[in-house]
Amino acid sequence: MVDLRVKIGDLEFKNPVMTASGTSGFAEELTDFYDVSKLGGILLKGTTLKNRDGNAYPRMAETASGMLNAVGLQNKGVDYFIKNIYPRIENYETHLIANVNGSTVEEYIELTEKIDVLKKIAAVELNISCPNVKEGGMAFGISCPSAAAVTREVRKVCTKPLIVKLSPNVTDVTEIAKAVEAQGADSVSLVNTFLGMAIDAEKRKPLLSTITGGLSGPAIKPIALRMVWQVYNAVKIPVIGMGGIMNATDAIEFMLAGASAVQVGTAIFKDPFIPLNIIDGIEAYLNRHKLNSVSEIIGALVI
Amino acid sequence: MVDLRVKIGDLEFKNPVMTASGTSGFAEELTDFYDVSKLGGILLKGTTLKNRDGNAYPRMAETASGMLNAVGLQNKGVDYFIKNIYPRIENYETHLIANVNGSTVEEYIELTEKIDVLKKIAAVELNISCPNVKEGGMAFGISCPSAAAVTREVRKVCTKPLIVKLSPNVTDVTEIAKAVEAQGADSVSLVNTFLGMAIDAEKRKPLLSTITGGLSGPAIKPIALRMVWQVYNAVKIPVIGMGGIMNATDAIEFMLAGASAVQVGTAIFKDPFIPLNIIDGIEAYLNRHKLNSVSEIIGALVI
Amino acid sequence: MGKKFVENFQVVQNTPLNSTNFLIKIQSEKKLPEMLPGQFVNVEVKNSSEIFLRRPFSIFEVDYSENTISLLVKILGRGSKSLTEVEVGTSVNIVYPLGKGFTKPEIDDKILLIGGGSGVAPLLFLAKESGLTADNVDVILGAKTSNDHINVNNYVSFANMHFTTEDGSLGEKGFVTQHSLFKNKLKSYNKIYACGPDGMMKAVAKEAKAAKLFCEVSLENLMACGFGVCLCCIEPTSKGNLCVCTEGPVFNINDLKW
Amino acid sequence: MGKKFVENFQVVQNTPLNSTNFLIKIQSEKKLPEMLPGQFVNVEVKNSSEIFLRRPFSIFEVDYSENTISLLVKILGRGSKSLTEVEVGTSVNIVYPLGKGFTKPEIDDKILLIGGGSGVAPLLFLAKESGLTADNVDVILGAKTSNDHINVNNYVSFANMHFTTEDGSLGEKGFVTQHSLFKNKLKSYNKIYACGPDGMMKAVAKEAKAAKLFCEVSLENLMACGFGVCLCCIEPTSKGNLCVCTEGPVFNINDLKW
Ligand SMILES: Cc1cc2nc3c(=O)[nH]c(=O)nc-3n(C[C@H](O)[C@H](O)[C@H](O)COP(=O)(O)OP(=O)(O)OC[C@H]3O[C@@H](n4cnc5c(N)ncnc54)[C@H](O)[C@@H]3O)c2cc1C
Ligand SMILES: Cc1cc2nc3c(=O)[nH]c(=O)nc-3n(C[C@H](O)[C@H](O)[C@H](O)COP(=O)(O)OP(=O)(O)OC[C@H]3O[C@@H](n4cnc5c(N)ncnc54)[C@H](O)[C@@H]3O)c2cc1C
Ligand SMILES: Cc1cc2nc3c(=O)[nH]c(=O)nc-3n(C[C@H](O)[C@H](O)[C@H](O)COP(=O)(O)O)c2cc1C
Ligand SMILES: Cc1cc2nc3c(=O)[nH]c(=O)nc-3n(C[C@H](O)[C@H](O)[C@H](O)COP(=O)(O)O)c2cc1C
Ligand code: FES
Ligand code: FES
Repeated sequence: MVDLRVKIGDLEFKNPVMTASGTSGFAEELTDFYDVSKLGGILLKGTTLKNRDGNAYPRMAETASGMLNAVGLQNKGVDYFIKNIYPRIENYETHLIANVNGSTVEEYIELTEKIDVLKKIAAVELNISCPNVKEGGMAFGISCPSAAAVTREVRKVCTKPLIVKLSPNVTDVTEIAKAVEAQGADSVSLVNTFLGMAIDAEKRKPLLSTITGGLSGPAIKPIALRMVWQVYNAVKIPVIGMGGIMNATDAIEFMLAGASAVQVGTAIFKDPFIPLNIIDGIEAYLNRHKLNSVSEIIGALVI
Repeated sequence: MVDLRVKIGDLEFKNPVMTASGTSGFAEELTDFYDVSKLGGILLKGTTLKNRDGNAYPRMAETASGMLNAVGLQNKGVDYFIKNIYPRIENYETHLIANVNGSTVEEYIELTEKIDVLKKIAAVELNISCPNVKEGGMAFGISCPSAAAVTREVRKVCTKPLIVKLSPNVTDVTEIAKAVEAQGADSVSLVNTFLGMAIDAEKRKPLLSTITGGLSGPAIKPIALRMVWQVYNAVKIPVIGMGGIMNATDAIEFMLAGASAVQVGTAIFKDPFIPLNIIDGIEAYLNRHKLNSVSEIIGALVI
Repeated sequence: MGKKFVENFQVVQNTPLNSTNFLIKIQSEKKLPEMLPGQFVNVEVKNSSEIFLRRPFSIFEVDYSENTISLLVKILGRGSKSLTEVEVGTSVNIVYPLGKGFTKPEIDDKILLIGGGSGVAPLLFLAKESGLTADNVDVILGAKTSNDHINVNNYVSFANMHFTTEDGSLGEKGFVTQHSLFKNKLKSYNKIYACGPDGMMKAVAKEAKAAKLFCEVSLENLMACGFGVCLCCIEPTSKGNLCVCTEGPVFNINDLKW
Repeated sequence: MGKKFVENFQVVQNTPLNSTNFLIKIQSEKKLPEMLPGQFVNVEVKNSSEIFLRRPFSIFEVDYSENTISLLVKILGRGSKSLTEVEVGTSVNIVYPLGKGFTKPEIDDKILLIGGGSGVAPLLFLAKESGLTADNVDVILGAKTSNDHINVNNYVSFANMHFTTEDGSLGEKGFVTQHSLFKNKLKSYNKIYACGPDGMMKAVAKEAKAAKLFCEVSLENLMACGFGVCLCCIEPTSKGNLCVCTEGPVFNINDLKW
């Protein structure tokens, strides 16, 4: 029996495979398929202080080995979440992690305060990298001062492990990672989606209502992997890797590059069982390589 | 008969389809397949002042809908080019454009001076975005002051149209585009490759000798398209678009987004006839849409 | 939500019905769960380097004794094209059953089903499963020409079949909303069900609304996941933006912002 | 460089030779250009969402009267696997002919061909085309077990066939460089040709170099384009980094930095 447990700060995960925010709803939907207690963790859909309708339809365009989305953080707001959704999911036996979003630092703070008191929320993922909102979102995540500022303020009110989710739409992701580390982030997760665009050549119109959207899926994996490796070598806090992970080999590559855990996003749309298959695949890999613990492959890339 | 001619500065191209630098050698290789005079232009392989062996093998890794390369500007140096290659290709009836590279501003200047006197070189593409060299290359292209500085100095010695090739590995590509426009660039071409990485999970080693390399191919198209659209809206000089163009529809999308011309790169590895098929496909599109000139679709995206 | 599955089915039939429509029948090794007219499956398109996501198709027929599901696939783009090329004996992976079905008609209802394009599939399924006598079920199917209509002989015992074509080559000439039944007898029905191109459904909805009739439409919004996690397939409704894949694809027109 | 083509061929044969090797014969509608042993084709792998680039394969046999090219495809990864699943009657797109062939032996040469793995293909082609009497051509083929060897009965009239297996189940036990011919009679040959795994070729090259024999090897470096434009397939040589796809794949060992 190999040991699949990993730690992010003081928080122990039964295995390193989580589902990414915005790709697994509020966890309930996955229970139509399987018992979610097998997952290392579930990142809940991005939540905001107030109800958000999100962007207009169409919000999605398929691309080569990937997709663009422009959902724009549609959610009913944190109060609805606390009252209606949280009670239904709080007993799932896996780490539920909230994904918090704001247009101002104050919103981030107020939202985090409301989430922080929820006993069964294991950690907070601070999303400063959503490319699909007009205000806030990615704007915070693409400059060091603003990334540092929001992290510092949220850190003050957040007693749970604080994971800061980084944007890949930057010249040097390590600068941002170091900035949020310095403000007390317990971990960084990356990458969020890449700002992209798709056009209907016949109609001469953008395929997304918002013109641009966020690119995810296998297409972005090589860039995401490079960023995880760079960040792993730049910070001391644990890194959570994601971006195009479709199978156990992909997940292992991210862990070799330095990720202590991974998140699976777009792959879920293709097959919601992929996160479970990845857990099995990692176990098989460890057995094949005669390793006792998954922690042995974290950052184990031979240069 | 539709009019396929486009202009970059004062230079007129018979059609808007060129082959990208580093993906069509020094043009001779393509003549094994067809008459290159059908092409709008050919961007020659990146050239440096002195001979460069490039990086060690392996230099290539296939990725989802794309590939990573780490060639590292292998070439025999500009003097060899002028003496041995140029005489063989100077009579090709298409625009030959040199792709100039340096590790210092001085190198860029000296190289451009040597190229500038070659009668049959139609324009100079200043490559400040190569991710595969230790010194210079992308380092120039990811900060405004250095991009501006090298453009300013090269502009002084370059009497031909000067195209500056931009790196996509930046937070805001429009800032760089505006900086080089201000220094007298006649055009910007984008995108060069994205810095990426691939790992052999079984061997736990990077797949490229250089660890990281440049990602190209359809995987990057949505991001490249977005950047072309952003730059088109930010500068007045013509934009040359590229990144994952595989067919006429892709090329038309780039032109709708604002590109005055396109370059086809990695697609050539799949099929060297693709640039020609694209020219035919653009012509068919214009006929279908009852347009007389390809210039009518440049920036014609309906928002 | 109900239990959902991701499963490999075997292709047991792939028959062209006309130049663009194919009947694809797939078989499971397991006992099938109950499926309702209006529900759909999300099909993986293998063997194509261009397709990344699954493609949704309505359930057209279910044979619980044979454990088969039939789909009516119309070639629209690359994915549907590729799907119509699957060979008998190969496997196809689907996520199912997805979405909510049509409201089941009452025993004494008089219903009108209006379909066009790929919207035919869920409606014929509904006709078959409605449990009404044929006299109480009218179907109007619209298409460009007679060649674009599929053979519906198997359905004449469940419903009265009517046709429109734009060129008049089969049935009445014009759009479905120009059919004499629709124009003259609309109020004799108490439930209208429509599925097809957006424009057609909106035209139907307009008349049904004016006549204050119960009317459900089945939407075909672009989908990424098909089971409610991505929020890409939304439709603005009186209850806010709802996911077509879980809160639909069937909607009462009164809830839509049409 | 010579004229090159991008062309659709039709698959006329796809036969498993053993568990991992397939003989794939493809036919052109046009007259084939001349092709030499050691040259290769770059094959498009369709129907696989995971494969982006072409895959290079040596020319194994050419029938100019039938306009067919045969390839010997060993399943190594996803692309070669997918290729071995092509069906007769479907089309395969190739770029060809690529690279430079082996130096043609002189009429009085005594040659030794040493192959392992997928390296068998160009060598058997060379044996057939060498124009020498069978007595002047020795072939040593190496594999893990007898099951990994392919049937070479068609070649006995062109060459003397010898085998090694790691388990001794066919021919001599051990690696090709441990074969008695190689160990004891190496100097009786004046030209050595080798193709196979890197380690094998390096071992052959070492002995050939020590014996000061003419020796050519055919490299299988990773390729993106296959016709000299990408500079991905380079091999360090005494003339600098050379493209294996255009300056090779055949190299004289004296030019390599082995
Ligand atoms: C719930 C549901 C049930 C459906 N049932 C059926 C059915 O029973 N039979 C059937 O033939 N089709 C049905 N469809 C439509 C089917 O899913 C699309 O035709 C298919 O996804 C198109 O894929 P493609 O790869 O062929 O087209 P693409 O190449 O992806 O696209 C071709 C063109 O069609 C447009 N397009 C693609 N998908 C859709 C869509 N879902 N709605 C509107 N425009 C689209 C694209 O924007 C593009 O312009 C259903 C769709 C939904 C959502
Ligand atoms: C000039 C030339 C001639 C060749 N002739 C033949 C032939 O006649 N018959 C034959 O079976 N094969 C031949 N090969 C090898 C063949 O091209 C590879 O086996 C094939 O490309 C592997 O593709 P894949 O998708 O199956 O493997 P992948 O899934 O891409 O890779 C599987 C593993 O194999 C490695 N690999 C992939 N390609 C190569 C390569 N070219 N060299 C070394 N390692 C590689 C990968 O790094 C990976 O570890 C030749 C190669 C070259 C360059
Ligand atoms: C439809 C969709 C919605 C998303 N919503 C969110 C979100 O609400 N919050 C967030 O932090 N990331 C969101 N993401 C980003 C993913 O969590 C993930 O960072 C990204 O998709 C890259 O991983 P992948 O390639 O595995 O999908 C979303 C992604 C998609 C595709
Ligand atoms: C193998 C390879 C070599 C390249 N060499 C150069 C180069 O020498 N100079 C340069 O400016 N760009 C070079 N590029 C970048 C391409 O010109 C182009 O910007 C990039 O590949 C994106 O376009 P594509 O997706 O169509 O390939 C190279 C790309 C590849 C794949
Ligand atoms: S398609 Fe993902 S929520 Fe409906
Ligand atoms: S494979 Fe491109 S140069 Fe050899």
